[in-house]
Amino acid sequence: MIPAETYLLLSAAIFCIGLFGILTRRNALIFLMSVELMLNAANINLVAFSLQHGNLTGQVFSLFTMALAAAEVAIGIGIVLVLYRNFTDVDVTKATTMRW
Amino acid sequence: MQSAPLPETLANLLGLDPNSTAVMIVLSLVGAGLIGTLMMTNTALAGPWAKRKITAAFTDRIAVDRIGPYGLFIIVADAVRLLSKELIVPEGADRPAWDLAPLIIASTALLGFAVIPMGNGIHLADPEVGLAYVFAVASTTSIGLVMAGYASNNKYSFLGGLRAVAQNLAYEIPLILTGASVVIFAGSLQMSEIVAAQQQSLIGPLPSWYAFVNPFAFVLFMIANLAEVGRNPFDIPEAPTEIVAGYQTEYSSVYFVLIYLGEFIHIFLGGAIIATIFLGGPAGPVLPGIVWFLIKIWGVFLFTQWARSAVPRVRIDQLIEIGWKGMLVLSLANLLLTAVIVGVTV
Amino acid sequence: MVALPDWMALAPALSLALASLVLLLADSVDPDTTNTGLLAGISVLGSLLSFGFAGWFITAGTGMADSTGVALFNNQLVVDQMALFFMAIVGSVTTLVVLASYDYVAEHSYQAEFFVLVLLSATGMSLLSAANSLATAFVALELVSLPSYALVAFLKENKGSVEAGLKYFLIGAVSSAVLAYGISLVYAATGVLRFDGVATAISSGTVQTIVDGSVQAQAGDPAVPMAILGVGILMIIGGVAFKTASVPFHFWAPEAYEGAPAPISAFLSSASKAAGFVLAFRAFAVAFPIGDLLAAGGAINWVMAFQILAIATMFIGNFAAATQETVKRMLAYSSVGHAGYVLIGLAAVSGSGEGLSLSMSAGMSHLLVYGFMNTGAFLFIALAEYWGVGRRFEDYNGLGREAPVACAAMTVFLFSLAGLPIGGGFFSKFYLFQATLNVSAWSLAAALIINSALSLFYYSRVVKAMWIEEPTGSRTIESYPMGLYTAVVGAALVTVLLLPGFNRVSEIAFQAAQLL
Amino acid sequence: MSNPWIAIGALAVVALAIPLTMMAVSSLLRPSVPEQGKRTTYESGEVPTGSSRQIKFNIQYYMVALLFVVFDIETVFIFPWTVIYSDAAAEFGMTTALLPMVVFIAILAIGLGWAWRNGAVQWVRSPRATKGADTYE
Amino acid sequence: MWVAALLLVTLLGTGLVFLSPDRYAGKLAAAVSAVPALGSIYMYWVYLTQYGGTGNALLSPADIAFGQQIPWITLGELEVSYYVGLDGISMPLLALTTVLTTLAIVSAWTPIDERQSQFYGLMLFMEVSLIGVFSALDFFLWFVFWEGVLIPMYLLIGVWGGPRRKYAAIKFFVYTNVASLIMFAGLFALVFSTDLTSLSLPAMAEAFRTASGLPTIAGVNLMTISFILMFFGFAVKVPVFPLHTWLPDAHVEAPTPVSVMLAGVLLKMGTYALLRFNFTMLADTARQLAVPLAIIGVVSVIYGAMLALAQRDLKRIVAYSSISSMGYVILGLVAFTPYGMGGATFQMIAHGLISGLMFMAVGVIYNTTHTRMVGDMSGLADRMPWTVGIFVAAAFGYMGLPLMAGFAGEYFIFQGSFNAPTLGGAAPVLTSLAMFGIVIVAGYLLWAMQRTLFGGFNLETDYEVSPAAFHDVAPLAVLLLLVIALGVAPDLSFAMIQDSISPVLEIGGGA
Repeated sequence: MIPAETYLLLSAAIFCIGLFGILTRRNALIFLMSVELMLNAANINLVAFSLQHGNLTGQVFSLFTMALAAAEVAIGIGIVLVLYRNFTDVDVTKATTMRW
Repeated sequence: MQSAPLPETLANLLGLDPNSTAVMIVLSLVGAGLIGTLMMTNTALAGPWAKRKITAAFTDRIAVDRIGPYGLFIIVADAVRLLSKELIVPEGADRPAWDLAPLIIASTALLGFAVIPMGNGIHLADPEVGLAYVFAVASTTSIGLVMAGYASNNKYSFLGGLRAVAQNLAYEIPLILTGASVVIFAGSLQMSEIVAAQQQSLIGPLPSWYAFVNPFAFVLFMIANLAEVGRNPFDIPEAPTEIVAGYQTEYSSVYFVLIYLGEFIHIFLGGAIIATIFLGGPAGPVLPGIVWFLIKIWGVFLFTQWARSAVPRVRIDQLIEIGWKGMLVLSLANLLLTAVIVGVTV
Repeated sequence: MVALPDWMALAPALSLALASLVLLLADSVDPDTTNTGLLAGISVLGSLLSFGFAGWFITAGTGMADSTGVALFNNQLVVDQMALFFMAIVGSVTTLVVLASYDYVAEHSYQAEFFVLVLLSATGMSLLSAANSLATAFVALELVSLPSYALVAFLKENKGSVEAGLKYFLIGAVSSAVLAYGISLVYAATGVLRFDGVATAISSGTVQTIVDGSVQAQAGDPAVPMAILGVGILMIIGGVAFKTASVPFHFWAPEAYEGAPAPISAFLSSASKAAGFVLAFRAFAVAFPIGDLLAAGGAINWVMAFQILAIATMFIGNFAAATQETVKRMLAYSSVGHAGYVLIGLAAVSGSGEGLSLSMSAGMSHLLVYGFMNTGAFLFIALAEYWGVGRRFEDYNGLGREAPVACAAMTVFLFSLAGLPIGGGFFSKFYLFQATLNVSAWSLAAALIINSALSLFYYSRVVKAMWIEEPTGSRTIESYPMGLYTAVVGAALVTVLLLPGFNRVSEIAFQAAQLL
Repeated sequence: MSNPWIAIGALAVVALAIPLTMMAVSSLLRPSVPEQGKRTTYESGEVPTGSSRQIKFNIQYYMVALLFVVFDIETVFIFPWTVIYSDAAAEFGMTTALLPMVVFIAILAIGLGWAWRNGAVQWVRSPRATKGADTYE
Repeated sequence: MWVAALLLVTLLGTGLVFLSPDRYAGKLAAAVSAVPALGSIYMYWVYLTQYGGTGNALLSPADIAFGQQIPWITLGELEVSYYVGLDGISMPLLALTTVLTTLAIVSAWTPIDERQSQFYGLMLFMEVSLIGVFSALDFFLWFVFWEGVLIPMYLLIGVWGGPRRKYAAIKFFVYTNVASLIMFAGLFALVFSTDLTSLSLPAMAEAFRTASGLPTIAGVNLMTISFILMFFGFAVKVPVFPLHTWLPDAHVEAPTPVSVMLAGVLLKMGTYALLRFNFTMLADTARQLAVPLAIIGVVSVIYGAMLALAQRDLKRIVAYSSISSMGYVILGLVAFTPYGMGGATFQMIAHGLISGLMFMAVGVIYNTTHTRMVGDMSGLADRMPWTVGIFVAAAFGYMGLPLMAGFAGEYFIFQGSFNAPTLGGAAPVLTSLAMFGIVIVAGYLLWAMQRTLFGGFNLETDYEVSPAAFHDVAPLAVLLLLVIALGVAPDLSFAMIQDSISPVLEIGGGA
């Protein structure tokens, strides 16, 4: 069996890629994709350790994570759409009617 | 009927150790090559030749007959012709996506056959989640379609891609839900289990194929499958008379071949799924399993060709409304109905 | 004691869910309906039912097999006093919000959707109160979050609303990803997601598994990797910090609260925050008991982490609030500050037992009182928006002359938020203060006092504007919307009554925390 | 039983190899005669106007996609249930096994009904589309 | 029960007045506030006749008059209850509050002409809180009322005040709230280090007195630190130098009836709290710190008087002289002698009555002349003889004319502090210095009266300056009568005050 550390490294790498995308990209859609990456990193952990620990908890939870990720994207795209309608751009830094 | 997967059979045949990973990798490649060849042969037969002949027969024409017996060598001619054509990349194409799309369309369809039991031990792999896998792989094709449509930078292509996605989305869920209703009977997602479960006798000599046990689901699945593979009455993504050829308008040469072949492999994949989960897989009297399997998938192919010639194309609004308001509701009803039937009988 | 089936213990959540489904059905029957009364009526009924059930269960103990609560779905959900306490908060806040929304959405389209989303989010909050596993908690948390993203961006023609929705969503999505990753790490380390299982794994130091609903040691007794667990806990803290609008994930709060429709700001800043805290309370008290964690060589001392977060949140929230120009934004930042106060509930934990229950019940009590006063304050903003009063402090000048009742209610909210003994806010803050002194956390106590003093300064700016300043320009208030007025006055009444009645709240909270 | 995914991976290799081989063969065979006119996109012989990336398409595509995401994910939860259903029904009785799924599907159905009535799956809806104006579906 | 009845009646009256139309609000409020006033006078009489000789509410809880205790809240281990009761110290203050409120409300009929129902409602709300402050025997209850006074006061100054009312209101609010917090912190440092489980004032007094082994911070005992923090917190309310700067602003800007309440009752909250908390609960510490505290008191006396001397605004003069008068109270308190402490308490009552009287008189004059500047008017005696007569009498009371309450109060204080054991050798010096304050007061009051009231009338107005209305003058007369009554027969309250003070002196080790 492949050692658990490998999965951890893989998922950590994916998580960091996602995080990097979030921190550097300004396009809302790429941002969404990055979030998906991060969620999938979590899924990798869950599934890998589900196998490692020999119980199904992780796998089942990863199904829920996927479902929620999908719902999140659905909402997210909706918001991006109204963002585009209001600001004619999907750059997340363009919407600045309020100050931080 | 249930037999070991193909690589293992090969290992036993050759006297190699089936527990060695290296051996299995090599033998798997061999088995995969076998299955790939088999399916490509089928497709080559169907695409340039059978399709023409069948359509011609429906419309009372002759079609190809010049080269070889029944014009069979047109396959070779077409292959050479298409492969040696110039590849024209449209202006403003999104290059990586444009190149990847044909690859995806062709290979994902082929990949689905990994878990299909074809009889006589020709069954490459038998994972526990076989049915889920095959649905997953089959629906990946639409990514290729939308990539092709978007990357071409052609308005027809773009619309074709959009339509393809909308159509696949609308019929994917009824397809899967109907497939799930079969799982309720079989109690497993493993393809070999599903096939095995269909071997008992239903009434007399009639086997308990799920097409007989649950004809309602079978009909629904057939319709949804038509939409999935984009054949009439659900061929609006291509709709040559409206948007020329949809997502493949700008493709030429080998890329066109790949898309074209991919579609046919996809039709066969749909046939294979139907055969496996509704028609008892490779089961059948007298003839060997592989033959029965081929008969069944060609039967489904014939059905699509018949529909293509006989049924008019639906409009996009009809397509969506049939999918979401008709098929989805019916398939949900079918799922619950199946569950009740199974629940009462157990 | 009436014996009800076990699943009825979830009645507070179920009635909210049912109401949302009924609303969907109603909207399906007549999609173009503008019958706000019917829609709001269904919502109010559902949320009132939810509140009623929660209150009934708390007082009568109906359906409670014993004092530890009802475990459902293989212990994935536990309806105990704590869950019911928060369900009551959610129910009451939701009632106020939907009542107030009656007037607010009357002129908008997609009214049914508005109410459905509010109720679905409330359902999530209610479920979150009962979640006894990281899995159910995550699912419930998302059920809270997803509708609220849409609600914040509800005014889709309004740039501010859309921008707020976007920012809320972006930060929310990231933090839920962080939370999910944290959960996956905890699972990787302990082999379970259920809170009691995680606790067992930590205390025994070996990976656990769940067989037939009971926690057992994993075959071969592999050890829990504490470093992975520590990182997981840290990430869960991050997820909680987002939901509760605490530092460092608080950036969304002022934007979202300012841009969102005011009833939604009220909803998010009160109920949603309470939901985040119930997760934190339960997870950290049950799943990661600090004593065992440190004894097992845990890599992270979350009490310390929460102390830092609490102090930072209090100061950042209150100081930012003091510099604001608009009332809504001031309230938004002040609600960040209040998150800091409630964090004391986790920061002033000493070991387990009495110290834990004291600090947690202090946090819970503050949340309940805060639920009314803060909701009321935001609903007053909704009223002001309804009248077309501007956003800035100056725009509120002289409002007390035209709407004395509402302004009196607002005065009650603001002074109670500041901690003056005019409402329950005084006692709940004092309770927190007591909790800090109980563990001799002088820095927390000092931060609490300094920030309370500071908050009085900026809250009184509004009071000053409403009552003391002369009205500038001409402003006529044409109507006095019934729903909004009922909600605002009701919230004010409860806030005041919580001063003499605080004992009941703190008792229930204390019991609930003790039962954890 | 050996790991079935080795075989599936092998087929993936083959499934990629076949098209790639064809591409390679083709690239050896085919001529290349670049010419500006060839590369313009095909619009039934008209000179193409604008870019296809800028066209605004019907919002309905988006609505359908959203609906799909939701329903497709729900099938994830239906599949495990279908697998265990017959065993569960035999062991615990039909009601116990079926009721949760009935509730689940009922909620889905309410959602679908709502989407249906609110026109999410109604194709021609925007006034521009019904007027036959310059829009692409 | 009596106290609860007072609170409830007044609270109900508050609601009633808030909702009443503006035209009737004033009369209604006067009627409502007459109820607690009469009630407290009755209670006073009952106390005089039945409870004579009872002890201190904090030190001998068994002797509490009109006591009532109901459990209220349990916070962890802390028990909070609704606990009220009166003794010889709080009884006169309670009567002072209710009577003065009624009179202030009547005196507001003329000057207050907008948002009347809100004004009178707030006045009554303030009365509720004040009754509570003087009768509560549980810390939390007391604190609720203590803070409850702030809000109506803040609004009363802010809404109905003079031109700089916003500034004055905010300043008042900030000063007193910061002070409350500081006091709160100081008190709770002690509460939590003595493991108190009940926050009733008697229990606190007991616990603080017997507390031992308290931690020290930077070498200073926690008891001392808490004392200083609490003194600071209460001293702002009193106010003493140098924490007094909010007072002149508040007084000048507040409408007259509010000034009456502010000077007459609110300032007494500070000294009352000092007496209850610092000088009863922490008596030992108070004795140790007696000299610096006395110096603060004396400086307040002199400084207030000097500032008063420099003012030209009548209201400002009275305001600054209040600082001076409250300085005497501090001096009396630190003396820890029967006359010192008793006199200080008596002075609270006396000053409450006299300063109320003064402010009211100034208010009546202002209502008529629309100016308060000493230089702007003269010869008012011709035009409004009654008002001026009372004003002169009040001023003489302020200066300490014998047979007036002011004289009694100051005399007691000086007698008590002249050889106060706590002050040691400094006692005569400090007392003499404080006495000098009286001279200054006499100086500026005489000067002001001479300029304002006598001589030829020269105020130029476009209307006839006429005698004030009956309902303007009547409260003045009532107050003057009370001042004289207390001056002639100080034992009306001094006896009960001394009864309640003596236990404090005992535990403080005094005579």
